[in-house]
Amino acid sequence: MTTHYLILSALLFAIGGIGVLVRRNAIVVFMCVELMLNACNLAFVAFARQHGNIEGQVIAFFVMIVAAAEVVVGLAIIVTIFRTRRSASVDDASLLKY
Amino acid sequence: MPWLSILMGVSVLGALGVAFVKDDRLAKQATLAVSLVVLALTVVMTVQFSPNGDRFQFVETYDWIPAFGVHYGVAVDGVALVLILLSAVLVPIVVLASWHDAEAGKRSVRTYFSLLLVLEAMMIGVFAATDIFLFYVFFEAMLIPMYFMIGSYGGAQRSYAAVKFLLYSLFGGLLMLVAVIALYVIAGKGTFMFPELIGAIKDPTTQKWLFLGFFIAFAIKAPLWPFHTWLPDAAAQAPAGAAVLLVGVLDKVGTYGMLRFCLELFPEASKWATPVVIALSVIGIVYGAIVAIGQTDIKRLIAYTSISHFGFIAMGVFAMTSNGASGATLYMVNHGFSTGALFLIAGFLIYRRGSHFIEDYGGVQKVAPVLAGAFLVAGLSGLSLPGLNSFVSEFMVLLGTYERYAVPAVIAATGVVLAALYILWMYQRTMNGPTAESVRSMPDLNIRERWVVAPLLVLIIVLGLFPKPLLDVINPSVKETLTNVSVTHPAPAVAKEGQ
Amino acid sequence: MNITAPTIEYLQLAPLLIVFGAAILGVLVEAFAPRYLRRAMHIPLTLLSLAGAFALVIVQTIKGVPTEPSAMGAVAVDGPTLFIWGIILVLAFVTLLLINDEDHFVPAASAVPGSAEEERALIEGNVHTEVYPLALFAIGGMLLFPASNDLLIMFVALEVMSLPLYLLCGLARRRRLLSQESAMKYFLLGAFSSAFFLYGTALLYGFAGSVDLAKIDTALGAVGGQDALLYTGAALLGVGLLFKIGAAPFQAWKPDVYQGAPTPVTALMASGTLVAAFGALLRVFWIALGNLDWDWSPIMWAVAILTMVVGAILAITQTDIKRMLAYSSIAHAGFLLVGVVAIGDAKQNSIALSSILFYLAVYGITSVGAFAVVTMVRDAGGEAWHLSRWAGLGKRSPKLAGVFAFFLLAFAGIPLTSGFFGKYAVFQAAIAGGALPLVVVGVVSSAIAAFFYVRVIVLMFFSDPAPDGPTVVLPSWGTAGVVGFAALATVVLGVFPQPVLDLAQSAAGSLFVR
Amino acid sequence: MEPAEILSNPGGVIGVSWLMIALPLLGAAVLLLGGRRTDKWGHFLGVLMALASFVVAALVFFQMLGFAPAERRVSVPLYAFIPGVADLGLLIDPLSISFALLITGVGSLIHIYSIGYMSHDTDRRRFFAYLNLFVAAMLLLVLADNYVALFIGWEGVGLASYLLIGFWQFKPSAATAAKKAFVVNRVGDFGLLIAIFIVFTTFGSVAFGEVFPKAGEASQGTLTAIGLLLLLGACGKSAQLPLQSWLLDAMEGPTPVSALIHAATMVTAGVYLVVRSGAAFFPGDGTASLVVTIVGVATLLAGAIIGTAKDDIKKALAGSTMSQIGYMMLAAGLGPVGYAFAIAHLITHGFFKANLFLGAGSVMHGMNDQVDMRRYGGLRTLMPVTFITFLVGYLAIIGFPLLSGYFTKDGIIETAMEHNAILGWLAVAGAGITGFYMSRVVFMTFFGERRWDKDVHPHESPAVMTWPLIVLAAGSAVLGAYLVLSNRLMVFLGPAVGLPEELPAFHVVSPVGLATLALVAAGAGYAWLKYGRQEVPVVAPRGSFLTTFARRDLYGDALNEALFMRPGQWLTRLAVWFDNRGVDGLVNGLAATIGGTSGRLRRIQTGYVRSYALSIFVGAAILAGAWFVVGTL
Repeated sequence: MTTHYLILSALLFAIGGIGVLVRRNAIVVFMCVELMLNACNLAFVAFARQHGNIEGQVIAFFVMIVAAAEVVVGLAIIVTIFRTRRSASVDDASLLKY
Repeated sequence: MPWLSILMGVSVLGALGVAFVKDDRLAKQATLAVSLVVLALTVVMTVQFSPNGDRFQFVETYDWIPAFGVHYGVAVDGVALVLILLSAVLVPIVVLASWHDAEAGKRSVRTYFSLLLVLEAMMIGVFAATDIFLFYVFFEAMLIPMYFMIGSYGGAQRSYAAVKFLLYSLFGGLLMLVAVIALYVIAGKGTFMFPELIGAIKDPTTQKWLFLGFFIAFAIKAPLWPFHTWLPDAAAQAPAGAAVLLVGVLDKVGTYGMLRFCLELFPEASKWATPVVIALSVIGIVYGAIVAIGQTDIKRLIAYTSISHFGFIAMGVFAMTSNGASGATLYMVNHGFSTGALFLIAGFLIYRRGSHFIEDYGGVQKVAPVLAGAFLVAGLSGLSLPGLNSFVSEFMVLLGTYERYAVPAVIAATGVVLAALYILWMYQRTMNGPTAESVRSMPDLNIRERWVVAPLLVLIIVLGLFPKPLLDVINPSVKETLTNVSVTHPAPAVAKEGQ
Repeated sequence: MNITAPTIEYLQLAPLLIVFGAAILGVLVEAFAPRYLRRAMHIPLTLLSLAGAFALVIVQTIKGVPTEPSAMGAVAVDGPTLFIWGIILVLAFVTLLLINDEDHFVPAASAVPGSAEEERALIEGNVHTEVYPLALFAIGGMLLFPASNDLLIMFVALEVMSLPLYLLCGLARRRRLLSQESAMKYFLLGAFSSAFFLYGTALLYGFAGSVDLAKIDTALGAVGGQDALLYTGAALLGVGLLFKIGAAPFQAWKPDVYQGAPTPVTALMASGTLVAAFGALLRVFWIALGNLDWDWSPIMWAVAILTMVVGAILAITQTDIKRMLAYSSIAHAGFLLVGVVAIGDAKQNSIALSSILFYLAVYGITSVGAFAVVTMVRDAGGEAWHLSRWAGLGKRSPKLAGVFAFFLLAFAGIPLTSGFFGKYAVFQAAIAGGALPLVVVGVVSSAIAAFFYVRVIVLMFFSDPAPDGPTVVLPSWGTAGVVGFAALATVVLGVFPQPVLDLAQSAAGSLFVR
Repeated sequence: MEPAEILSNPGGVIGVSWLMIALPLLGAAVLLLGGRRTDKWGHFLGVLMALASFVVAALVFFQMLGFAPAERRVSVPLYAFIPGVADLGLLIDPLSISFALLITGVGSLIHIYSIGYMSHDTDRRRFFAYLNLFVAAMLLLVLADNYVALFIGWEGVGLASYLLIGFWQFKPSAATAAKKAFVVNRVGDFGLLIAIFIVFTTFGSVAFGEVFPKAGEASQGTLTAIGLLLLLGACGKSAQLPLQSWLLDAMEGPTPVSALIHAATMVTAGVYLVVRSGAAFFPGDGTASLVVTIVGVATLLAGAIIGTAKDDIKKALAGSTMSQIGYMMLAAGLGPVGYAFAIAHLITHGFFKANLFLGAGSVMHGMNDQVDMRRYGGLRTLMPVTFITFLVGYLAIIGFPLLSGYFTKDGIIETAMEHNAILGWLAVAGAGITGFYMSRVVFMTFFGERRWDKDVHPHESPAVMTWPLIVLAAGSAVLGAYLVLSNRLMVFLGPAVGLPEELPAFHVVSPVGLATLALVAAGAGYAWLKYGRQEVPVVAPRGSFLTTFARRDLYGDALNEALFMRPGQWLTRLAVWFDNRGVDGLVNGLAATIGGTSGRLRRIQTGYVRSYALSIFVGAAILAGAWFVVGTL
């Protein structure tokens, strides 16, 4: 039973991960990360169900809060960069290398 | 009386003092004074040493880092004593010799001299350390002052030479570090004190690995063929004084380490490795001599002769006969004096003419007979002319080796012929023949320089005719070592009656 | 249903609470205090809170180390934690002295670089006094991270530590493009890796039915390996942690971020974050996955080797001083990992643990000192970042150059510097733990590493100064204090490491509580 | 009779016999350290020290004569040198004392002579310092009571010879000759060194007193090995084949040096070594001794042949020296009888060859240092004393009846003849050639018409130079008879080197002697035909292949060059190249490789955040995969 949820969450996680690798727009990349976090949540909830304790569900809430905080910080940074560079493409920001 | 600590303390305090003296001239004089005090103290200590007493004397042992079982343990046996004596004698001479060397590069004079004193403290410490960890600490820390002396005060290629010297030695040192730790862990005695670790490692395989760790470090330091290429660069680029301490003392730490640590801590492994080591030494002797013949740079030439000589020393150590080992130890001292004299006089020569290259000289003997004469005596000691110090040690080494390994000894003895070739040819090219235009106005040695050279030449001659005092100090310790290695001394084919 | 009120050991958690409290106060200051007062209020608040926290740590150490996890088993305030807290607080204190120093930070982060807006902000002399509360939050996170006894707290701590750092990275006054870029890179990659961490947590939770480290351990004992959830979970968890310490192959962010971030922040990351992350790493791998060491130690071997080699080799050809130091910190992370795998029986573990703790302490202090020196060597465009600009510094300002050279020698692990004993302790533990080959790789790579430290010394002392070489700014009392403190510590610990070693040993003696 | 055993120091003058060495050494030290300050009286000090040493030697000699023959071997220990290996000590016995007398006696004469000869040289003081140094070293060599001490003296004389050959070091030729002499000698010393090692490892000592009595107990192979290696040393010092090449170049040194070192004393050290070790390692039969005789004969012929073709008077004499030492070597290989004749010839040769060289020096002195005999001629009237004394020396060396050579050389020839006919006849042939080349020298120098340039004004040398000539000439004339008749020397040396069962009866006229005389006369006659009767061209004619062969020193140098010098230089260049490119190249190559790797690897850090993310992603995958692999193992 749980396995289906797990597979789904794994898929979501993978999609998110791949998204981070393939998408150029910083915002989208960041959303992919959020997707990964949500995949985690799904897993947590599913396991909570399986184990019959509520820890997992509690964790899910924590994760959401953290994710929200992350959004705040992330958007702040991305917006500043966008204002500076007039582009939100992560590939443009590649001065630091080698 | 804690002689050794006093010696080190005096030099360290001296170094600090000199570092803060504003006036350069005063700094020099202070350095000279301090080094002379150290020399005096060392002589007094040497007199108090009783050759046939306990092996280690003037023992001091305090806990340093109990967490690692590390002690501040210093003491000397005969071998260490003579080497400390060597350092203590050389430093004042070097100070006097490099009176003007530091000014050349418009660099801080007092730093140079305080580095010299720091180095002296470490040289004394490295020979005096009876705690292997302490030995290692000095072994590595010594590199730094020398590195700065070469790097800041050396010749054109100085930074290349300095880096090469530092990294090469550091690499060896780190390998040794692994062996040191492993020794501590495997021996499981919870201490680094050398006397307690003798015979602590039984298993032959372990011995072999640890031996390698130590030996490679020492072979690089000494340097043995084929780990030698840093030496010519370093010695040629270093200011003459630093070169003397580098070749005269620092490199001896390598051969000293072989005798003290490799042999006694890992006797089985040492015997196992002997064929290879002897082979390397013999190669080094002949190879170093041949390459020396082909050099065009005076200081590089001398450096290569030293490589040849270090071959002799290592051979003597690993011959594991009392003649070989005592000879090797004596060789360390003698080589310090003779090569020291060669480097210093070469330095004076270069200082006058401003060129390292042999072909820029010629006929110096006519204009500067004293310089030439001193150079000749030092050179003759370098080719180990009987009656001069090097002969005694070289003879003992060869004899001691022959007693066990005839063929290598015979091959090594050809080094005697080659030595005559490289020394005399260099002498002929620099000192003989029609006086070159460029040296026509070359002044002879001045008073200061004569004071630099005189003690060395005296030592060269006196130790050549009367080596017994040193040998009496050395022999008992060497015998001790060989007993710990448990080798049987080869008996003469026709036994002496009454024995 | 009735819920029993949780018991909270406030005294044990006091250092945490103080730092977080101060941080919140800082926020309030930002909110209500007039602009010209803020700095004046932040400085004492921040420094005092850190000092107070440190004092409390001392008190606890003297009072005796608690043997039970506190806060219902959420936070473990045990020997190692206290030691780590001590280190972090000291490092944080000195780093704040750097942060506190003038003009490291942008006057108006929101302003576009080179815009009129920024000009105005410059003229008005604005400063982002937010950096103080931000730093405090980060430090609080650092304190919690290694202390957290279950994976959830650890995750939260991780984020609390990271998020402020993301922002701080973007606040450099000069070379803002680089600064912002580094912020974004750090943020994206950090978030990415924490996602891995979280998924790993999830899987482990699925495996063990709990995120409590001790419970996971027991569950492991029951099953004894051979479980997909377990392996994947552990691996992903590891990714998150290894990322934070910057172990290969997860080191890519380090050079860029260290280079772009404002140097004081870099110092904070290089010291505090590393220490905290190692604390957490040890806790997870030694407690939660303690029974699994046969599985993970080979992997750690590989990671350690890779990290050391990559760090050492890549550093050789760096031309930016901060970037070079970043790679050196990667290499050092590798050396520390050597200690992590040096596990065995309890005694061996405590030896290894104490060696790591000692290493963290000495390395942290030295690197803060090094970065402090970097902040002082300036030319027209701010810090003289390019190594070639450092040529001949030894002539122009011998003292500073000498101190920096000394720090470099400490990094290289030359005897009579604290760095040597750090390396020595770890290597000894590793050999005792049977990781001899690892140590050999370690010494070889530290020989390679020595090259680039030495190269800087060559530049500073053996090569002649460039005509328009960088000037050394007269250090503020703060910076001067930091450099002096670091130098002193490096010397003293290089000659008499025993006291700190004793501390580390007594801290490690009881290992981690479960 | 076996050599007598060595007794302990009886005291008396013998007790202070070390003064023989110490005094000249002191002289040398004073003159070298004193520097220019001693220029004025330096040469006197030198002479004084040499004479003083001679006096001591004489006193020691007379004290020894007071003892019974069996008690004439005493050792005078000095001090401990290398504990357990060797102590410094002197062995005073008939052999060493006769050498000491020769060295100090002839040495003193040559010192005196040099006062005049070097009077124009600004460095005369240094010259005397070196001479004194030489005397001291040479005395240590012959007086040492063990091989190590002997070796010290052995290389000491090498040093002195180096310094004196290169005395005019500003002449490149001189400097080169000096270096060559030292290096070639070192080759010999190498042999001696190894011999000493074998001696020590075999007998556990290097002292003559301990080694010789036990020689019998060692295996034949060992003995032969020691013998041959000692011989190698002897060849180096005594310019025997194959190490002869340095001697002719050594004539670059001032003539007194050639007289003292390269004729009278040092070059005979090889003979001394063989005779000294004779009873133990060269018993007269056996391989070693055979080789010694062969070397001797070969050298005596080679030297003689070289002597025939040289126009440089000193080189002609040098060739003759080689040849004469060849005779001694030959004798030394013939056992007890041979030893005595070897030493006898050595002593007489010391006199007449020193006489000849100093004579040549006197001639050069009068001829502006001209050495080419083709530019001499008819000097007998202008330099009467030189001529007469030279003539005596000449007659002595060719073995004119009743003069020294007649007794000593013919003695050797007779002994060789009894020992082995071939050796004997070759020796006889050598005598014939000697007759030719010596006569050639005399004719070209003192007879015929005057061939020198206008600006040369030949004149007799001052008394300080002529008197030594006269003394030496006297010695050359009578000494041979004194030493050989009634086997005086043989008996005297008996305690030192042993005696044959029955002493050889010396008959003044013997078939071999007559044959020798005939050949010598023939040689002299041919020389007269060629150089006395018809006139001598000023420029040397091309001459036959044989002539060039002889002029080129039998291609000895060419051989060395082809065999050792060229390959040596080539090897050196190779080694240097290998050291820079090979060994050092490897080191730097390693460094370069690491640097290169770094340079390439850092490119991986592309700066694109997504590629970093990829690395993390892949890393995570690998980590998990690895974990599975390890976990399932």
